[in-house]
Amino acid sequence: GSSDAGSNAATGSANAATGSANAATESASAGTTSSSSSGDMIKVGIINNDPNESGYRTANDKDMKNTFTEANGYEASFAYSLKNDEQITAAQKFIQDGVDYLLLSAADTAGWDSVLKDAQDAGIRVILFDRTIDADESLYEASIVSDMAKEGQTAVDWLKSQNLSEYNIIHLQGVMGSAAQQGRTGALDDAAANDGFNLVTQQTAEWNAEKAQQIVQSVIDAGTPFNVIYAENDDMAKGAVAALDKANISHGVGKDVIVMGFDCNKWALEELKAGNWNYDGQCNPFQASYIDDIIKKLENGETISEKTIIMDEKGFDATTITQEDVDNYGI
Amino acid sequence: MSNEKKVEKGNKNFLSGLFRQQIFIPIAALIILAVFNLIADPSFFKITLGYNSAGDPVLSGYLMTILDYGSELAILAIGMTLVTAASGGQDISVGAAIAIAGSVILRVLCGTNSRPDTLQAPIIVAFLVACVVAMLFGAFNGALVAYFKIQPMVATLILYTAGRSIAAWINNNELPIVSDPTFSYFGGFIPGIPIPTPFFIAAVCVLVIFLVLKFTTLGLYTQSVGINENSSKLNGLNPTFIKFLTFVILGLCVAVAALIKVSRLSSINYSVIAKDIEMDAILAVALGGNSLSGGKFNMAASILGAYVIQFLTTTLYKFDVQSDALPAYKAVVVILLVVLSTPKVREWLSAFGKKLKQGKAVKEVG
Amino acid sequence: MKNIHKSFPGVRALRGVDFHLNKGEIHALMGENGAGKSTLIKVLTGVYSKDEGQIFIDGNDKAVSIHSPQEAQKLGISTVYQEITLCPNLSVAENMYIGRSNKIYQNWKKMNEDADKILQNLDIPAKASQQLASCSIAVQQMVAIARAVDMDCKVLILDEPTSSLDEQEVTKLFGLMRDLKARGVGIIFVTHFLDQVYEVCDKITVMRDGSLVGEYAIKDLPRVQLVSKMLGKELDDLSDIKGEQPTEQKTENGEPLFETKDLCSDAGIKPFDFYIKKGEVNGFTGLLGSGRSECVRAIFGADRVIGGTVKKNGKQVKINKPLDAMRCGIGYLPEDRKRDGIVGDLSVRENIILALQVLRGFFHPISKAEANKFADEYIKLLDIKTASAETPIKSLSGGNQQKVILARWLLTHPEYLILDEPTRGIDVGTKVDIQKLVLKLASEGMSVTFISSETDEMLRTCSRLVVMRDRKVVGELSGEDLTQTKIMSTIAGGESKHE
Amino acid sequence: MGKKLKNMTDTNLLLTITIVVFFVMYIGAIVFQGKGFLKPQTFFNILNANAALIILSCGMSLVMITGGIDISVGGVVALVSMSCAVYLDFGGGNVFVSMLLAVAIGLAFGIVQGFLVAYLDIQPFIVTLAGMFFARGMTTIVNTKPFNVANESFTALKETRVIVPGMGSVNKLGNYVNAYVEIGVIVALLVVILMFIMLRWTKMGRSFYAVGGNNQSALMLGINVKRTKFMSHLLCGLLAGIGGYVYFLHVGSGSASHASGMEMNAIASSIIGGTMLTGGVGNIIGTFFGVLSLSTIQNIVSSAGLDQAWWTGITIAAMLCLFLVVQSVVIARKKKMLQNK
Ligand SMILES: Nc1ncnc2c1ncn2[C@@H]1O[C@H](COP(=O)(O)OP(=O)(O)OP(=O)(O)O)[C@@H](O)[C@H]1O
Ligand SMILES: Nc1ncnc2c1ncn2[C@@H]1O[C@H](COP(=O)(O)OP(=O)(O)OP(=O)(O)O)[C@@H](O)[C@H]1O
Ligand SMILES: [Mg+2]
Ligand SMILES: [Mg+2]
Repeated sequence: GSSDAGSNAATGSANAATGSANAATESASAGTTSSSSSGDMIKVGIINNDPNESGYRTANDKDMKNTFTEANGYEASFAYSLKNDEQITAAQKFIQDGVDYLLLSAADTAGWDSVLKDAQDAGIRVILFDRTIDADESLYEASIVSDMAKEGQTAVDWLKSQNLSEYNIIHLQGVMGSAAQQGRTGALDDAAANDGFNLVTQQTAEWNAEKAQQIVQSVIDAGTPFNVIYAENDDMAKGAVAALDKANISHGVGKDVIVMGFDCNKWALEELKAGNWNYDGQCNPFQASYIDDIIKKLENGETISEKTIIMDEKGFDATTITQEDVDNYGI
Repeated sequence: MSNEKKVEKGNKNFLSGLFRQQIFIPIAALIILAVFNLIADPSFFKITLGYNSAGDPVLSGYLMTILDYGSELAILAIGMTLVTAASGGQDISVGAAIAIAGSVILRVLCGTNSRPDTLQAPIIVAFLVACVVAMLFGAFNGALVAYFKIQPMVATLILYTAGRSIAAWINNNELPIVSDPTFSYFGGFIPGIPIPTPFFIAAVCVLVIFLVLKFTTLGLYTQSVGINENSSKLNGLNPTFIKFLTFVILGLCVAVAALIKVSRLSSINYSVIAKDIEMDAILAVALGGNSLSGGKFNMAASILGAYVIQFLTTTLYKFDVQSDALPAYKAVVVILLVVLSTPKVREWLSAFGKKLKQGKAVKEVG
Repeated sequence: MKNIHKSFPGVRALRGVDFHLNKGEIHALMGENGAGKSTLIKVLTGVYSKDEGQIFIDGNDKAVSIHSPQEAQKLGISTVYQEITLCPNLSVAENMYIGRSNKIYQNWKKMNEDADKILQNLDIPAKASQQLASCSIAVQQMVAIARAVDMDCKVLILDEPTSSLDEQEVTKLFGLMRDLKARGVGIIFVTHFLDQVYEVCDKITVMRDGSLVGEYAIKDLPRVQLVSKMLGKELDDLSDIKGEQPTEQKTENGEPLFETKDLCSDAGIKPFDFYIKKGEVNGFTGLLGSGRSECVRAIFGADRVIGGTVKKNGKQVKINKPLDAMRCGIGYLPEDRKRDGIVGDLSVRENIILALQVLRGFFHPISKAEANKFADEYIKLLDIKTASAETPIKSLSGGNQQKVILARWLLTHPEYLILDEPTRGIDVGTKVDIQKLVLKLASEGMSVTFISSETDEMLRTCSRLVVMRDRKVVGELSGEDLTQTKIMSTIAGGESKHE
Repeated sequence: MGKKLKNMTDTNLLLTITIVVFFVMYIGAIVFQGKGFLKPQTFFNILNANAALIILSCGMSLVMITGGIDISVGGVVALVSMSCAVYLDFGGGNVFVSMLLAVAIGLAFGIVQGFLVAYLDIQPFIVTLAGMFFARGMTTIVNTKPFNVANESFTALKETRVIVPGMGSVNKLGNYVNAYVEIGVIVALLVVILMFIMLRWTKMGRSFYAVGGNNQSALMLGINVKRTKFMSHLLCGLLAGIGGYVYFLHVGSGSASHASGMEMNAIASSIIGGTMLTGGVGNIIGTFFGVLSLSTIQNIVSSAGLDQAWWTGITIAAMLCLFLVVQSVVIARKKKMLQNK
């Protein structure tokens, strides 16, 4: 995966829209004893994806590291893997190690039930960040995620607002099945069905710039006309642009091809500002402070009012972006 | 008696000779793929001359794409062939090693700033440093294989596991980006030259290796060591060192491939750069008809094998095969090609060729 | 077997060969190297499929078809192939029993017990549970024989089983063969030792160049005729060589060319002293496993040298690895040709130039033209039977492979050539040729160390013999002392002339 | 000691090394890291998480003993779990039939690959590499999205836990929690035992060793080399199918990214367990400990509290390296001893 700051598209967004209907009345899973173990340090086990997969992930990991420090009263252990089964194994290990909280950004939405049940049995509280999972809500305390469907919708709405005479779109998808891919693809698929957008090609480049470059190259070689590149993350947009540059196809503000990406990497926003790209959708990786809040509340025996917290996110247009935006929102 | 001899000479006619030649396999594969494309859509072979964003002439078309994107694989196939020949095993760490070498290049170019306005060092310096580093890692693999006698696939599993982490470590997990346009020449075009640079780089590598094979005894030594280590030793060779050497050479190939890879996008993504390229490189060697258990090799066939793989990939992309389902189609084609090249089938083909020739000969006589 | 044909790419190995074997007879199959003996046997046992011809068994009219060694075994044909064909990673007992029974389960205890019994009966110094790889070649050969003999067979085929055995073991083997013969088993016996043929065989079939020359009863075919039938020409009698032995006069003069002092390698030999003069032919003798090979390997630097010095022309030289030795002008033909000699997949040409190439160095490859010239020259000189110089060496017959290796070393023009069992698996004609060659080389000033398990061969060629026992040099014989009995008594420890 | 070393077969020597290193490592982890390693459940979790890998590695060892390799097993696992998931969810299927489906898929791969390797004499690496590509590609063709299986009888089976008496521990809530293993572990242990017996006491098993040691010789010893190779691939495929189902049972979902790189883990485990890629040497018990060793390394690293992600990869690799070097040094020493008598 990559920039797929994934949340489960379907349920996540529904909850989000209504501002989290489940005013979760201190779910049973919160455990009976809220007294933290031994008082001084709170032990957290953090399971994340490998930070070198993308700029998004690097920022996310840094944020976690900066928050869960000893100075803040935490004793944190980290485990990284892009593979779901390795993550599950790590979770089992943390459970045996007896951490107080398990913070989890799952590689895959599926397959987590039994581990989380084990955690619950062992009195360990679970907080999901970045990606939701396909498991019963009672199994975790909270989930702090992005709303991918909304991100996609914002982007597609922006695209509609460009009022092009025709829409011939190269659609570069992320790893199939990831929450980010599902959310961002969903919005575009709808538009293709309802607004007559033409998808010249719809291919997964698996968050991988090299693959994106080859896919776009292939479309160029075939001579099929297109005027939009909708890439589900910045890396793939970059790969696409590299192919365009090679073939002398102009792109950016007022040029032949509109380039769209997601994640708001700093370098991507700079491209935006330079007018080489047209749109970048934000995907906010800074969840640590929210988690910190929740843990503090739980430690004080308070209840969590919203089980699902949706991150605040925007979309940027090349024509309106400012240097400030680049500095503030670039990751 | 003399009659018999004549018949035997007749057997060695050009056609059946070709069928028996190792290089027949990749050539046949190329021809089959080409014919398939020709029938399916002749525009596959169209090459057009255009101008790129900087206004320089550029050739484009599927064939150029194949030459362009097949380059890294061809370069790796060179080193992989030697490693296979001498050690009878394969290096599965080349993808990870490319990540390391690429990371080093960017580290040297960018220094500690991940988005420098100017390059911190000349590109050639960065490249040379990467060569040294990649060769060191090659040497590490080589040492495990040659001196500790660990089987190559397992020995390189170590770097395969660690490589991408090391790459991330080198740049402290930053994702540096080079904005200097000259850096993108290596993976793109040099202004004024309409043929993609990677192809030139690959061509230079191929030329170099052929010169090396011609003017040194590398070929004989690696094959000899790969076939019979004991006997090579008694003939004054140092099998350990030769195995070691092939891994170092592969390291050099890795550095070159890494330069092209990072130059294509002027940046790096540690976890996906050159992903699974090791499998394709090994496949290239095998499609070239080389035995993966070492010994005799045919360099030209391996290099052609690399382009066969790229040809196949490009063809599949052209037909809009979903890229995550692409491996399934690739598998089917590869198996067909390999089955076609088994001795049994080739024997049959060669018999066919003989008949053809004899038929001709009879006609001529008549 | 009737009218058997078999071709390999570029070679017609068998052309219409007929062969008859009766119950209870020992039938020798003779022919020079590359005559097609092994191929005939492999066709009979289903290793190769035949191009043409039929095989009949038990006097049945119906031809049987044999497609694999397994089927051959089922028909009661058990075989010991020329190169040892056992699995080194299995235990001795397993090697004896695997592939024979149809039972699904393997009863280890019983198998080991049975195997131990057989090993004991045959006096083979190995344990049933031992890994085969840890046995010496001779023992491995005996195990292969034990396996074949133990099978309840109608036909037993032995393809040069004696080439790596010493006399005692050969005697044991002959005893066995006679027993089996008495039980009505038909035995095909391939060997290059004429003595052995005349000792045990009833009939001889001679082959030449892939075709049948004829089948003869043993008494109708005296030795000299046999040889001429094999070679297709009259051979100057063996005794000729002895007559023209020119070595004596040369060895008298001069300093030693090479000289070792307290040389000792990590292969386990005791430190030894040794010298050789220019133009001298000497040899190491001793029983199997007495360390002859280890001695010469130490001189050549093939094993790690852990002590002692080597002097060339009185000046000390350092020999740590074979290349050092080669640079000093030493050549070494190893005893285990399959393991240490040939580079199987490479062509005959490449095998011939290999050592010279290494000497010339990494940056001076021998051009193709030059290599071809060398190859052709030596193929002619040594009369190597090969389809072409391009043929991979592994498809040559054993004896011809040996010649290629010899060519390899002759090409480097060594001052000192070490030949460890150069005549193993070589036909009589070639053996004589090689012995002559050795003497010729010596007369041209080359020093040669000649090791052979056949004492008379050594006596014929060497002017001085170093005797070894238990990995120690125990004596040295020359001149008048060079007789069978003297050698035997020295080996036995009668009179040690150790300096 | 020295004499013992010399008399051991390579197979037994490597086995001993693996077992010794495993225990040293595990006890070291208990002593120096404490924490979870003190609880038996940690060990059972290693088993639970690796039941599938154990089964796959057994199959891998079989092929490796005959001198081959099979890198399709990871792909087969993904394909099996995806197919079974789709069948159970959309087909409204029956758990028993899903098991048959898994076995059938595994067998199909085994048979086709075995045929190509044994009877057409194509290099196993290529055949099974294509097999891997095919399985991975097919998985996404079957279904691209990962999803949990909701089928009730399947979930019931998945949740079934076999309690290990007397090994439980008290958790932080003060409750006694029983130690348990999943059903997959039982299957895995059965497979280990069966394969061990097969290799050691059956004709077929011994033929595997013979063919791996020297297939030319094996042929002349009257072994049907082709059939033996075919059987090894067939069994490996079958075990990949079973392993795939056990994996599926463990995670309860289908996904194209399942078991990615698992073939490498299987190969690594086999080798750590003393199986040689060159064939003829290997042991299933060793493979079993190989899997345990590999995952213990991973466990130690994951709870060592490394602060940077890259250390994970680097540390695992370093430990792997150490392991292999120890193995190689001991083998070299043995060879030396053999030479010196
Ligand atoms: N596999 C093979 N491929 C090609 N040629 C072969 C093969 N095996 C044998 N030959 C050729 O067939 C001929 C007969 O060889 P064969 O091994 O039967 O001889 P032989 O009589 O056993 O000789 P020797 O006494 O040296 O063992 C030789 O010329 C050899 O080169
Ligand atoms: N006592 C022994 N125990 C185990 N192995 C032995 C013993 N003696 C010798 N060997 C092994 O047997 C092999 C034969 O030894 P070596 O080559 O020195 O004998 P040789 O005198 O040259 O006899 P030949 O050349 O006829 O085999 C060697 O590999 C050696 O390691
Ligand atoms: Mg023979
Ligand atoms: Mg010897």
